[in-house]
Amino acid sequence: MKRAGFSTKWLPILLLLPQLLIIAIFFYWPALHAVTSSFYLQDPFGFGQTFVGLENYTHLTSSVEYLKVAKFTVLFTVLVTFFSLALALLFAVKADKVLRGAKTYRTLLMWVYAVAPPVAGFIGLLMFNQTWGPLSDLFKFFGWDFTLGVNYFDTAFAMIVVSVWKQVPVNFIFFLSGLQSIPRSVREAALLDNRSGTRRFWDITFPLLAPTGFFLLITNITYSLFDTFGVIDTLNKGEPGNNPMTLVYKVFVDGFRGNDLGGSSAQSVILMILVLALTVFQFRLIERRIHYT
Amino acid sequence: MTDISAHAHAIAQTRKRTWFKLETVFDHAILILGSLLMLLPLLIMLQTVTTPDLETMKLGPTFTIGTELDDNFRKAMFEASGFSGQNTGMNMLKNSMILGLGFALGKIVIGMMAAYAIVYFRLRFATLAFWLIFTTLLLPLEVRILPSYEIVQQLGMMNTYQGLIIPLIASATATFFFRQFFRSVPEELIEAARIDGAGPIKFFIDILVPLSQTMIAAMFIIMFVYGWNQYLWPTMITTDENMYTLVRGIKQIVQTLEGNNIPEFGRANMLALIAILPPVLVVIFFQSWFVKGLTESDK
Amino acid sequence: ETEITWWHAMGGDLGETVNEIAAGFNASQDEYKITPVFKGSYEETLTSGIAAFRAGEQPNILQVFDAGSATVIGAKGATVPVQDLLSENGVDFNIEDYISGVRYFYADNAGKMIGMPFNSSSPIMYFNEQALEAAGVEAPVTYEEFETVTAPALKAAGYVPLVQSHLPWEFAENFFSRHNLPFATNDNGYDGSEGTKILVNTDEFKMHWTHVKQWLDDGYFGFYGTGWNDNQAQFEQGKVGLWIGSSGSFGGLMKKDLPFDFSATNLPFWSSITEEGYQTFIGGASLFAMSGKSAEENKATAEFFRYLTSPEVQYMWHRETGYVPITTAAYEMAKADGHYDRFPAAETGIKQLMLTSGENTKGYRMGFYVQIRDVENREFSRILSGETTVDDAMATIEKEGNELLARFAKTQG
Amino acid sequence: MAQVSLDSVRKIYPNGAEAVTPSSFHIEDGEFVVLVGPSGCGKSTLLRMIAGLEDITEGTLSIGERIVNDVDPADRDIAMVFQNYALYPHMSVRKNIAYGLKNRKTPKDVIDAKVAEAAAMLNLNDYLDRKPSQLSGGQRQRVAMGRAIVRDPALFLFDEPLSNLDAKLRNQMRIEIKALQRRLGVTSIYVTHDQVEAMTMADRIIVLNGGRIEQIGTPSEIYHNPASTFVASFMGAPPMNLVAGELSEGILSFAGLDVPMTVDHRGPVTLGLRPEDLFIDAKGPIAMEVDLVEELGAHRLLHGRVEGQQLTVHLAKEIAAKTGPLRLSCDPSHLCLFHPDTGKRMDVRHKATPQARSNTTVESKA
Amino acid sequence: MAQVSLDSVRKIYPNGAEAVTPSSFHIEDGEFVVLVGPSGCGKSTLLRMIAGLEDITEGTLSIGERIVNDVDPADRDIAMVFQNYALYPHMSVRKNIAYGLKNRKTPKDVIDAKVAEAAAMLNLNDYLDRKPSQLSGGQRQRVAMGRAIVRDPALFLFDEPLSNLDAKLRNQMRIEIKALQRRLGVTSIYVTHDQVEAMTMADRIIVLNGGRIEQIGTPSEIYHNPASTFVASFMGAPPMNLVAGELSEGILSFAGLDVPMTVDHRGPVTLGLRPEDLFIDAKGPIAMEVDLVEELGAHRLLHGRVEGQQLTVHLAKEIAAKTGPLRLSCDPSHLCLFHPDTGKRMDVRHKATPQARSNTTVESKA
Ligand SMILES: Nc1ncnc2c1ncn2[C@@H]1O[C@H](COP(=O)(O)OP(=O)(O)OP(=O)(O)O)[C@@H](O)[C@H]1O
Ligand SMILES: Nc1ncnc2c1ncn2[C@@H]1O[C@H](COP(=O)(O)OP(=O)(O)OP(=O)(O)O)[C@@H](O)[C@H]1O
Ligand SMILES: O=P(O)(O)OC[C@H](O)CO
Ligand SMILES: [Mg+2]
Ligand SMILES: [Mg+2]
Repeated sequence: MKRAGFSTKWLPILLLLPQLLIIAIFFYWPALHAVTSSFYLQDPFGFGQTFVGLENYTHLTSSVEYLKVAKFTVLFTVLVTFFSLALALLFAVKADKVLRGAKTYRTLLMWVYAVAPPVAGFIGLLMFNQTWGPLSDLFKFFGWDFTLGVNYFDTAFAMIVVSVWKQVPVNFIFFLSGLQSIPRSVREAALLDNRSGTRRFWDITFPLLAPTGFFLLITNITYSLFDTFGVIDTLNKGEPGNNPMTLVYKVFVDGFRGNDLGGSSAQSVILMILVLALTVFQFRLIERRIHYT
Repeated sequence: MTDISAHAHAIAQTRKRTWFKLETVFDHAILILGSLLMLLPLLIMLQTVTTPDLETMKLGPTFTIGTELDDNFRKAMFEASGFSGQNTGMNMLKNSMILGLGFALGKIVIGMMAAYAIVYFRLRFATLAFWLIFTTLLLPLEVRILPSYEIVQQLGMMNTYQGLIIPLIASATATFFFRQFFRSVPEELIEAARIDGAGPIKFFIDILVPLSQTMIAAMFIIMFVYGWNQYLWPTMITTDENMYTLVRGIKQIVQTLEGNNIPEFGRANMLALIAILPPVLVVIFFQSWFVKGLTESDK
Repeated sequence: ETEITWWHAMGGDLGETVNEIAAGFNASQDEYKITPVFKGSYEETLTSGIAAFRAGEQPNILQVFDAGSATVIGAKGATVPVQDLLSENGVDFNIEDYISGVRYFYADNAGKMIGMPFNSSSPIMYFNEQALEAAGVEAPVTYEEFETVTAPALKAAGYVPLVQSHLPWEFAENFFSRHNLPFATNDNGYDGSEGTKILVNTDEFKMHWTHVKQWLDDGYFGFYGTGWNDNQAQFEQGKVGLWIGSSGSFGGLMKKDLPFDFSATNLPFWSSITEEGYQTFIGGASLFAMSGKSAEENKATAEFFRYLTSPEVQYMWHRETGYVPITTAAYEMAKADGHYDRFPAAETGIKQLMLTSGENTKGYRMGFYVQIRDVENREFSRILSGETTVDDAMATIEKEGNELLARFAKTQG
Repeated sequence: MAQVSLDSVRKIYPNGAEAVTPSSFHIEDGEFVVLVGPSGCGKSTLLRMIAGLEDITEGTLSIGERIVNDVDPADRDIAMVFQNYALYPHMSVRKNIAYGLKNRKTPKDVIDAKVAEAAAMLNLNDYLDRKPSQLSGGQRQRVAMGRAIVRDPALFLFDEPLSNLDAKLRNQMRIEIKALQRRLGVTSIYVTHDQVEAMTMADRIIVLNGGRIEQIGTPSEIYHNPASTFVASFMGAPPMNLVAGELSEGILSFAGLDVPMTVDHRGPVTLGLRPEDLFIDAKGPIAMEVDLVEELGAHRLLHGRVEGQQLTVHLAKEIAAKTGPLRLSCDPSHLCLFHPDTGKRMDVRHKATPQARSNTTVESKA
Repeated sequence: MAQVSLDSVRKIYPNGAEAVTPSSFHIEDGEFVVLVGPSGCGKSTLLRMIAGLEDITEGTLSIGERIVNDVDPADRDIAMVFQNYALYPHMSVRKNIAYGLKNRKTPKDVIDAKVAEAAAMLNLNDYLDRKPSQLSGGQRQRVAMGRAIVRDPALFLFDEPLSNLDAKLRNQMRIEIKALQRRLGVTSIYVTHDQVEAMTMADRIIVLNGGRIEQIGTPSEIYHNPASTFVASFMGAPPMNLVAGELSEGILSFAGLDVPMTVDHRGPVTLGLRPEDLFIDAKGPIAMEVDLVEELGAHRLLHGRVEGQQLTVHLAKEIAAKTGPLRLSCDPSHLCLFHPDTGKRMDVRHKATPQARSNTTVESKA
């Protein structure tokens, strides 16, 4: 609130109304609905239902398959986050350094941001096509018989590559502007203090990027968990089979393919709790002064 | 954010003035490699777009440029595959446009209004409103998609632009960004305006909105891209062919690759290219705004 | 003019043929107008239909595939049984007009037809004639023959001997029907969802899968993914000798101008299980008349069904797509027209559906079967990739399948 | 034009901080009053309460004859100039100046005339169509002034209007603002923490410390007769020397200095001595060890120690100086005495040359 | 410790801007040299070239005996204090100070000892484990100093190290830095645009203007014998009065003033007069109309006009003043004459009291 804020009574309410109305109808109601239906087993057409208490949840926790999906999700998240951040940081550091063509590099490295995840997945299908995908061919050349859609590992690999490809640009943009917001004089002070560029990077630049990095860490985790849906759906060609999938994708598969409303809702609720935990964690860490100023 | 070249420049000034330096060559090598990594798939798509489908089906991407470009373009843009004859590339382009623009505008207008109320008014329940609004940042649409879908159905908004757009607006990203931005607007401006006799509406229209121009532009770009790229939601909400968006159409593309006929790689890739092009152009041409919006509003 | 809508899952060329049928109906009279809408895959179409129903926005006609039939038929009141719809609206209906393999799959346990079979298919075995010639073999009738004769020869000739398109449909569901083995308790589930158990953990079935895995290891069998096109593409590229696919793919395949000649024959069976192969389940999907529509619209739907089941339309559909004609009259018309003289393979599907029937061949009715299929797909793939054994896989399918069945039973309460 | 009266005005922020203790003072019509004090002492809070930008927790505020506690800022007939100018960045200079008038539905031709007049007065004619971002700091400052004066307000409020300018410009604008206020005769309240501005611009200075008024008086009163060590050390650059002395039997002693004076106090005392009141005197009583000579062109500063206590001496430019030992003398009539514990000035009658002190009216009721 | 020599050092930025024209000067071992000049005149550029943070376009730079044009900044044996301190925000004070040593592979116990010594010297003992964000401006300033001094460099570079501090702290730190430099005896180059800092701290001042050296000299030379109107108006607050006068037949005339002097010039001339060189003299030749009296406690400033030209007079505090007419006199020996077109000082021999001028060596080769 601004110190000299207006004290008009009705106007702010009027201004807030559209937003509140929309989120009430399209956010809170559905979220609540998801919670309630997670306690039922329901005929998809709505003709019958049984209250089953926590059964939908216990069913999940005892499901080997669900745990496997959860494990994959964690692994996927870790790998996608790590590689998108690492590559983006590498590019950002280099782009920040070079004199010539910096703007061209920036453009070339960021345009992929605008590519929709399913389109990225579609591109992945081309690149990893079993018969003639240029990347599959490349792998075959090195003796790796890459079979997207058959081999669990290969499919996971493709999912990760495409997801990383799609995410590097955002991270790149953030890292680059993070680098550029490091006061020039601090870098120069380091230049006087230390001859080695590598050491300067690890001693000064990297720690100063930590706030950006932390913010991106959370963003990337969220991305890996949710926004890769389109990539995974496309690469799975709608038939998951024995291919890897993430938790969100399983919500979709069970709810939308399988019409298991209760089970899918229970999964949604679990995800909600996960995101909530992640957010609390984020706030906690922010409180712990990752920010220096 | 300062302009990159100028900045890089300033820092690079600190290097020795040698024309050929191994380190610099290495830096460029990495950047070129990265750029290629980003570009390669695009080039491959471009190649397939010019090549007859049968050839692609058998050989995959090659290094030759074929002659099918205009034919594939015609097919992708003007030929429909459905009964209604309405899901042409043109029509999907239109729908994507409406979704992108409508979403961006809706989000900005509603977000600005709400952020204005939260930042500039003494509201008793401001904190409550804040939390009500900002918890929506926590839960992506994906995890509450089923019930959301039902609501849209119950409200009879299936296959309408409202049904497509409004529920997507139900997360507070723009509100949050604008709140951050408004908070950074110097306190004195509202004070000067109040002393100058501007009421809340006048202040909003005369001062705050014009002041937010760059922020609005940045938000617009980000939201446009976000809206344009929506996939799962349009897939569920649009069942009329004349409501399909390009990205939703990708589903169709993949299915034609799965179907019984010769997979129309050319047409499919063309459509994918068309789906990529507008948001990519927006991002490239307005990159400074876009970057500003992304990096300044966040965190 | 009464307008009705029809949501379907027929993409590509199939969709175009659907459009032709609809256009034909609209042109044939001026009281009714039907609009077909492509809704994506079978699963997506069912889901949209369900969601739309819950919101009261359901189409008049919804195409539901075999695996979803338990869901839609289980929801009493969601649809108007076609048999009732037709009789109420003065369209003659006699279940005996329909060919035997088609009659009961979408019927209730009393034999009343609930869904109108539309695109009925059967898994058949396509073969690359050049390949067989090069290998010097005929298309096998039994899996034993395949294993001992055909496969080694094809392999030696440099071909992948066998691929298939849909493991659960071709190597599970129709395995049970082809061998007249029970697929589930409660009369394959027809007697109600309460207590129904899936019967995959059986010696015969495990035997089949032990062999399939062996074939894969021996290079007799190729597996390229669970996607519908993943394996077909290999056949189309001429790398494969035998391909078990849907008879409904025939029309499309004809249009592809493949670089080799192909034909088709029946789905093989194990002579160690049965002397002769029984008829297969119909695959594909059927059309359901959704409830909650006005009498005029129901009338329009009935009229459309009348048009759809007419021999001319059925023959056209059969000819263009390869899906079987559902009535004897249409079949006769195709024969009379010399269609099978021109394309002998086109008759394979229908003939297979009219083979000897048994107590286990009329169909199956399992709830949450889409998910059960996902489980099967997953476990079969894992057998093939060596991640699990046949025993474990079947035990898993049985366990998870039965859980799903039990959960489904509760949704009905 | 208007008088301003504060009667026990107090401010407690919602978080419980008492930014201004109940304070009362009266400002005459046309007077130029400067509020000074260190950062966080409540200057802005006080000013903003007068502007109506901050609620008044307790007490009454009147502008002219009217109690304005509940009057909207726009209706208080005030104009305000902010530290960072608070120009509307998207409006041209002309629009910035005109905006307040436009909102008051002033006829267009009147607005134009007033803007032209203000622009002429402030030398802004050539910049009327520029955006603030295209102006230099000083020009922006003038636009902010222009925005205030076109309104013909009854009261000008300034919140550190010069602190964003560089030293040179600050000197120049200081003179300009003062001249303008003289010319227009508008009652003005000016907040600064720069004591030079306070000294040179004010008719009266109000020194604030920790939300409380320390002293009110003319610049000369404040400079020469600070009410407390706080005021003494706040005003003047370099500030008054504050050293520990001793009072006994009517005699104040510090270093070699012994001054007879009448004070109601015995024992240790804080002695205040302006650097310019010390002078070199080879026979002077004070022995200083000079550490550093600062050459300032127009004068010199000597920094050093007297019996271990820091002392600064101001020398006119003519007088040469070097580091090392030095003897000093001072005019006892310019001495100030402060209570060593409270820091309050103690009334002194010099035995030799009794001085009449001006009354400093401190009305803060802490 | 080292001497620094610049020989025709020039800087052209890649965008073509010539920030520093070829400049030469020599700094003695242990000398404290201040670079002053208005914003954008090239002070930082010059300093940064010496630091090695900016390439030298032409010319040679030596530190000590060594030509360092191509030596890495870290190897030039310099330490630098930046305007915004440039502390490493993620390191504690201790680590900040130690960082430069650590990289030089100094043994741990030596580092500890040096840090402790610096901390003691700078009163930072209590803050060694804090992060910079937990320090006040003055404390941060000290840490920056500490970082520089632990390194025992041959050369200190300062780029406006005090400009982020408030006036009071600036005064205090100014004295501290100067004292420290005296103590350590390290050659220092100090950039500022504050002429008070330049005057008080420098052994020698280099005045820059538009990338060119205007004058090099001791503070007193610069103040009393500015080489140009630019220097005259830049140094001193208030600056030297510059008024138009007339030279004819060996007589300089301005207002009522007529001074006989020998100059190689006829016609109009710019006359420079320090405000403190003017004094009230009822019979003085100059008639001034005083517009404004600024009361500064230790002294007063009179602002007014003489024959339409602005003039400022500095009065000691004892002398009373008021607005209105006033007569002034001045000491002709303190007059400076500048060429009316080029602004360069003209050598003058006063007929009455001839003065020996110091040599100002301006070596900038424009
Ligand atoms: N909105 C607020 N809520 C709570 N406390 C506040 C608020 N605004 C100011 N304060 C506190 O009130 C006190 C006085 O603040 P004020 O801004 O009036 O100081 P100031 O004298 O203007 O200081 P400066 O010279 O730094 O501008 C400070 O302690 C400040 O922290
Ligand atoms: N990287 C650069 N590229 C081009 N021109 C530059 C660059 N850095 C500085 N300049 C220009 O060189 C001139 C001198 O700049 P410099 O920073 O040395 O000035 P300065 O005297 O330090 O000013 P200030 O007091 O504002 O710090 C200026 O005109 C400036 O615009
Ligand atoms: O491809 P279709 O239409 O023959 O259907 C095959 C299976 O029955 C789908 O469940
Ligand atoms: Mg303030
Ligand atoms: Mg500088």
